Amino acid sequence: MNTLRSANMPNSLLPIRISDLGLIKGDRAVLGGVNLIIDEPGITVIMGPNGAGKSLLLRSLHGLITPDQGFITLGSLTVADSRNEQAMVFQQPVLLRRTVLQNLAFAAPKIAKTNPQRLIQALESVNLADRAAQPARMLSGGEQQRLSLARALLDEPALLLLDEATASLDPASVLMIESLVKAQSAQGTKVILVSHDQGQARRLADEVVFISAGQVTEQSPADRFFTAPQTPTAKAYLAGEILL
Amino acid sequence: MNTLRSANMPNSLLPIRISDLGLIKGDRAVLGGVNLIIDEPGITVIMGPNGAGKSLLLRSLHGLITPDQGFITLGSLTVADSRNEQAMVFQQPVLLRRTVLQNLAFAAPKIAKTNPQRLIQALESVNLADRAAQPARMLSGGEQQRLSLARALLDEPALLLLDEATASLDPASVLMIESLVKAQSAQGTKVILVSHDQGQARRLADEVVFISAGQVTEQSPADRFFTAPQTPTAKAYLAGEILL
Amino acid sequence: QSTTSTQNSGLYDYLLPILKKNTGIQVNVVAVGTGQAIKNAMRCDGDVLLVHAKSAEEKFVAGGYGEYRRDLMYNDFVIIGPKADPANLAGARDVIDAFQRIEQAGAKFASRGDDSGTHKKERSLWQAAAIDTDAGSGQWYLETGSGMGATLNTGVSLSAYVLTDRATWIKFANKQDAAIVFEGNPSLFNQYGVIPVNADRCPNVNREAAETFTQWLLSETGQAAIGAYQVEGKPLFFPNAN
Amino acid sequence: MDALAEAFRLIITLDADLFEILWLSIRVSLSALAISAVIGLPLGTYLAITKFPGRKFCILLLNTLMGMPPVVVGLMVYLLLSRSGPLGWLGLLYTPTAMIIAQAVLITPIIAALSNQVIENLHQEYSDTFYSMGVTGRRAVAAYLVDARYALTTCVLAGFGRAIAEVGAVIIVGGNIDHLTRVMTTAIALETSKGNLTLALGLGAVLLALSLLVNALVIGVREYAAKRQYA
Amino acid sequence: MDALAEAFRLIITLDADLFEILWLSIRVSLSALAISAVIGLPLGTYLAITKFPGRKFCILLLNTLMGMPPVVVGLMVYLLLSRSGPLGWLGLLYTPTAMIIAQAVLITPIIAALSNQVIENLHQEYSDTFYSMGVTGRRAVAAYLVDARYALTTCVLAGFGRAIAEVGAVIIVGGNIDHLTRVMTTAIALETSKGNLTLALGLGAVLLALSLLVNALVIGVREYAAKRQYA
Ligand SMILES: Nc1ncnc2c1ncn2[C@@H]1O[C@H](COP(=O)(O)OP(=O)(O)OP(=O)(O)O)[C@@H](O)[C@H]1O
Ligand SMILES: Nc1ncnc2c1ncn2[C@@H]1O[C@H](COP(=O)(O)OP(=O)(O)OP(=O)(O)O)[C@@H](O)[C@H]1O
Ligand SMILES: [Mg+2]
Ligand SMILES: [Mg+2]
Repeated sequence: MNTLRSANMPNSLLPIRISDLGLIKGDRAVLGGVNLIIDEPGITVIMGPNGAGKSLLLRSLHGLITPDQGFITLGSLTVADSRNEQAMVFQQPVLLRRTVLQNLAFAAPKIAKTNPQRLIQALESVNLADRAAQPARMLSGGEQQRLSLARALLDEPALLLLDEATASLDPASVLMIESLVKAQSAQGTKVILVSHDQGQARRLADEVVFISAGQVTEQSPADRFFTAPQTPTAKAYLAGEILL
Repeated sequence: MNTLRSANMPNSLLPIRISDLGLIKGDRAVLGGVNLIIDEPGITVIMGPNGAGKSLLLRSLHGLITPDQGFITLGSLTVADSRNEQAMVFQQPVLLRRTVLQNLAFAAPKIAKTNPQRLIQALESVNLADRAAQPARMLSGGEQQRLSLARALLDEPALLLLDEATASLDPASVLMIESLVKAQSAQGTKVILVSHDQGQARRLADEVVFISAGQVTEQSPADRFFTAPQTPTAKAYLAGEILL
Repeated sequence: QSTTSTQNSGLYDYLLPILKKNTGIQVNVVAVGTGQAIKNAMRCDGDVLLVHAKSAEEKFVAGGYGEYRRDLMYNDFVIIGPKADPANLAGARDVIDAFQRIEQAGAKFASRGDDSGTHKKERSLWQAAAIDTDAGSGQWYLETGSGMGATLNTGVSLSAYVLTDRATWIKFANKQDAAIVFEGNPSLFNQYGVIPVNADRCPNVNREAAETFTQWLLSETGQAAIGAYQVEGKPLFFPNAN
Repeated sequence: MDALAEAFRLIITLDADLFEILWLSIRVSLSALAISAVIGLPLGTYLAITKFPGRKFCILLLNTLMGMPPVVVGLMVYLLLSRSGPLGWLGLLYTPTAMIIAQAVLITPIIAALSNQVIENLHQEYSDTFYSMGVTGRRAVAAYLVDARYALTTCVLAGFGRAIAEVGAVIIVGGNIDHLTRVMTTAIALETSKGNLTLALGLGAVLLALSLLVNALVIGVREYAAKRQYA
Repeated sequence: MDALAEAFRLIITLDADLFEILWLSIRVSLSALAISAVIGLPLGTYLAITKFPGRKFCILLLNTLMGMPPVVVGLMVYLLLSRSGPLGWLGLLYTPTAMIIAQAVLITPIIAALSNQVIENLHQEYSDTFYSMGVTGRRAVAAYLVDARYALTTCVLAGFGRAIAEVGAVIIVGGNIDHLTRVMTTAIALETSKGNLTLALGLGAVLLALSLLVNALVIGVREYAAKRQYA
């Protein structure tokens, strides 16, 4: 998977089938039988109120959560088998207690050996090159998010999961990351991205999936979602009205 | 300080004087002699690129960092003396390994004893009432941010420091929090808020302080800042251009 | 306070119930090396001292630490070693000769090296044999600095010779291929003494009980009881109260 | 292995002596543990979260005292309690109480040093928030102890292990007096000196079984609590 | 206190015997520590980060073995190495090697159990990220050991403390033979049995001074490294 993939090369992890995915925490059904099929390449943006279940859905796709019911297949693979093809950026980045550069090197030991130059480039791409030797945990919030993104992009994954990866970035960094993500998707990587930033969603989304209270309530092409959301909840969400 | 303060009651922590505040990390001057006077009540929004020094500045104000040079006074008080009058919401919320409600109770033991009802109200104000009995660390990212905000507001502080407190909130929650903050400031609490969200800044800011590379480059009334930023960096920042 | 060898011999387990029956006294045994026993008693920890190192005991009494000293009983030492008996102690004329044979044969000898009565005895024998053991310390002369039992464990597993009191040896369970190779020599007798700790120096000493216990040990009944104690059909202690 | 055979025969036949000894072992060690926990946990926590000159040195000292030889502890307590010692009038020497004291002295530094490490880690996470909330002193210590309770059990179990296994101190201050201060470890030592190695081993096995029980209880409770909390 | 006086007289007069004993103590304990660390740290880490049936039981077992009586360990190693034992032909009994083995057996569970706890805490933070990066097995263990190195030193020091202070095991497999296998703790026990309590205490003080030195070195290095890293 270190070979650059290209858009015309079909993505081995598509279509992504999520059937009747259910997850109970305590006495709440935090995911209540989610059914979702993602077969188009490009960028899918997941939106929905806090606590809707977006992160849990992403984590299930990544195999971090074993659901209480239902199952997921990616192309012909199970979640487990597709693990090495996936990369994920978490809502709260976790960096090792090492320098910025070592954090990258650790994530991709092969690259670190074969051509360390790639690592420097990766740092430049999120302009952290001048921080290479600094302890990663001393980075600012935004810098940490950028670093964990660079880490995720290192060995072009077939599926890239981003959980509010630009939440605390400055406008410039946001655009920078977005262009990186676009480029990656142009190379055939399927991107699923959780965001509350409607501007960002408009800029990136090919397709929008709306989740509320552990249910997928809408899956539409981006333009349609923003012009004519199908459900009142989605409408209210976009309008910024309180959802209970 | 549990007595409700009102706008006409002068805020004891004003004016806030920051003179020649300097902080060296490793070989970098992450704060390079910051001079800033905040004497107006209301809401001051601090903006600036990632790594500019916003969080460090807030942390110095809160007394979490002892600067290598310069000093800070709030009204007639030092940082240390004003500590009990301050409250801060961190960029990455830290919650105790307890239930949501216990987290509030721990933050304000007096209130928890005298009228526990207040705690429930606080939860409702960030609509987490139905999560009261859940382990706080199991909350979703946005829910955690809301809880830590409720915690900070519990005993009306004279100075409220918010570090990207709405970064990963859904639009509705953002508006909800903003109205809470407005209300608090209307009661005479001085609010200093770090945000990358220009919409939010426009909605809340009475005054904007722009920081870049450890320096305060501009301090203007909100309207002027957004219509006519004084520095090219600020202009570029608002336009979302890469700053190096 | 008592010395370990008597404890290991099981004498107390046999004696104390009888004592309790006769006098109603409950005795607590603290078994440590003679050296430690005496020092502890000097610190008033203990009411009656029962050890076997005559000179030290007399110093103890002379120093006013003890009321008086009485001979109580004796048992005898034996030399144990590998059945093969490389130094041929079996053919030794007397103890001196035996010790010399050990040294000449370059055989190993495990010494307690802990200032215990047994150790003092052994030291005196080496002196009599005019052998300087310090030179060989760590090579053939092994000072284990431990109690009789531990020293036997060491000696046996190193197939070294050991000077031990018969009681401990008979009761000792980890004999492996070791056996008594020299015994019965009168200079191997081992006199036990009993000393009530001086109650004037140590107000908290339980005088009556101490006295009763001592007197009982020295009495007909006590002496008889001691003499009657046998292990595997052999008497271990020979009462000789005077 | 006939050692176990013998040992378990003693158990099955409910050998009264054995149970007396077992019970004393557990009683002494648990009492010592209780004392040490009450002192050591707050102490270790305090040292982890409070900055003052000489703090590092105190921690260094605690770590060093983890290497305090039981015999030495025994001697010190002995000299303290011996009839001619300062506390001689208490007449505690050669009593279970003396053994408890000695073991408490022995394991308090262990519990303090280990908990200090655990809390220090948690402190890296909590310190800013606690500072901001003005949580200090007793409240902070208490909060840390509560929130780190799972990790702390291991520290406490380490202390228990040291106590229940220790012989050097208890034999000096207890005297290994039959029916009074004889515990499993001193009994094992005695059997060893008698050359009854297999029986000694058997008793060792019994002792291990005992502490297995204790550990199982503690860890069981911990697991159960953790489960219930994060269902 | 004349005990210290005596002890330090021995040092100042460079008493050869004392130094021989001190040196053997440190040699044996550090060797044992090295072995135990090499085994215990990865073991504890592995158990913290790998899910498999019986894992909890292994951890329970480790915690229990922290309470392994030194005498029992001594006996087991003794039976193993004794002439008639399976490894008798090695002729290791009553050699420093035997003491190293016994101490290693004694402290490996301690280091494993304590490091297990430390790593488990770090694992809560790292697990998701490592899973996502496909970091498992040896690489994961190594990474955890590196990132937790500061906290782990305390576990290792606890092991060292147990080793350097321990007497029950070394006296059985070493025999406390003068000029051959006598270490500080066995020497202390000997002086005690001779009734030279003050000298025994003095030696104890010397031993403590020694481990203070070791602890100071280790902690010093740790602090220095930490400082340099987060300047
Ligand atoms: N381990 C857990 N135990 C109990 N409840 C949980 C657990 N994990 C998540 N939840 C609950 O499940 C719900 C969905 O969580 P999730 O993190 O997916 O929300 P989200 O959609 O990502 O919200 P946000 O936009 O704030 O990140 C939340 O209400 C949360 O409280
Ligand atoms: N403890 C530290 N050691 C070294 N460098 C540090 C430390 N803390 C912060 N820095 C550096 O100081 C700079 C400013 O940090 P700060 O967190 O204030 O940035 P910020 O303005 O809050 O950025 P963001 O918008 O991403 O939160 C960053 O470049 C960061 O790398
Ligand atoms: Mg989320
Ligand atoms: Mg910041």
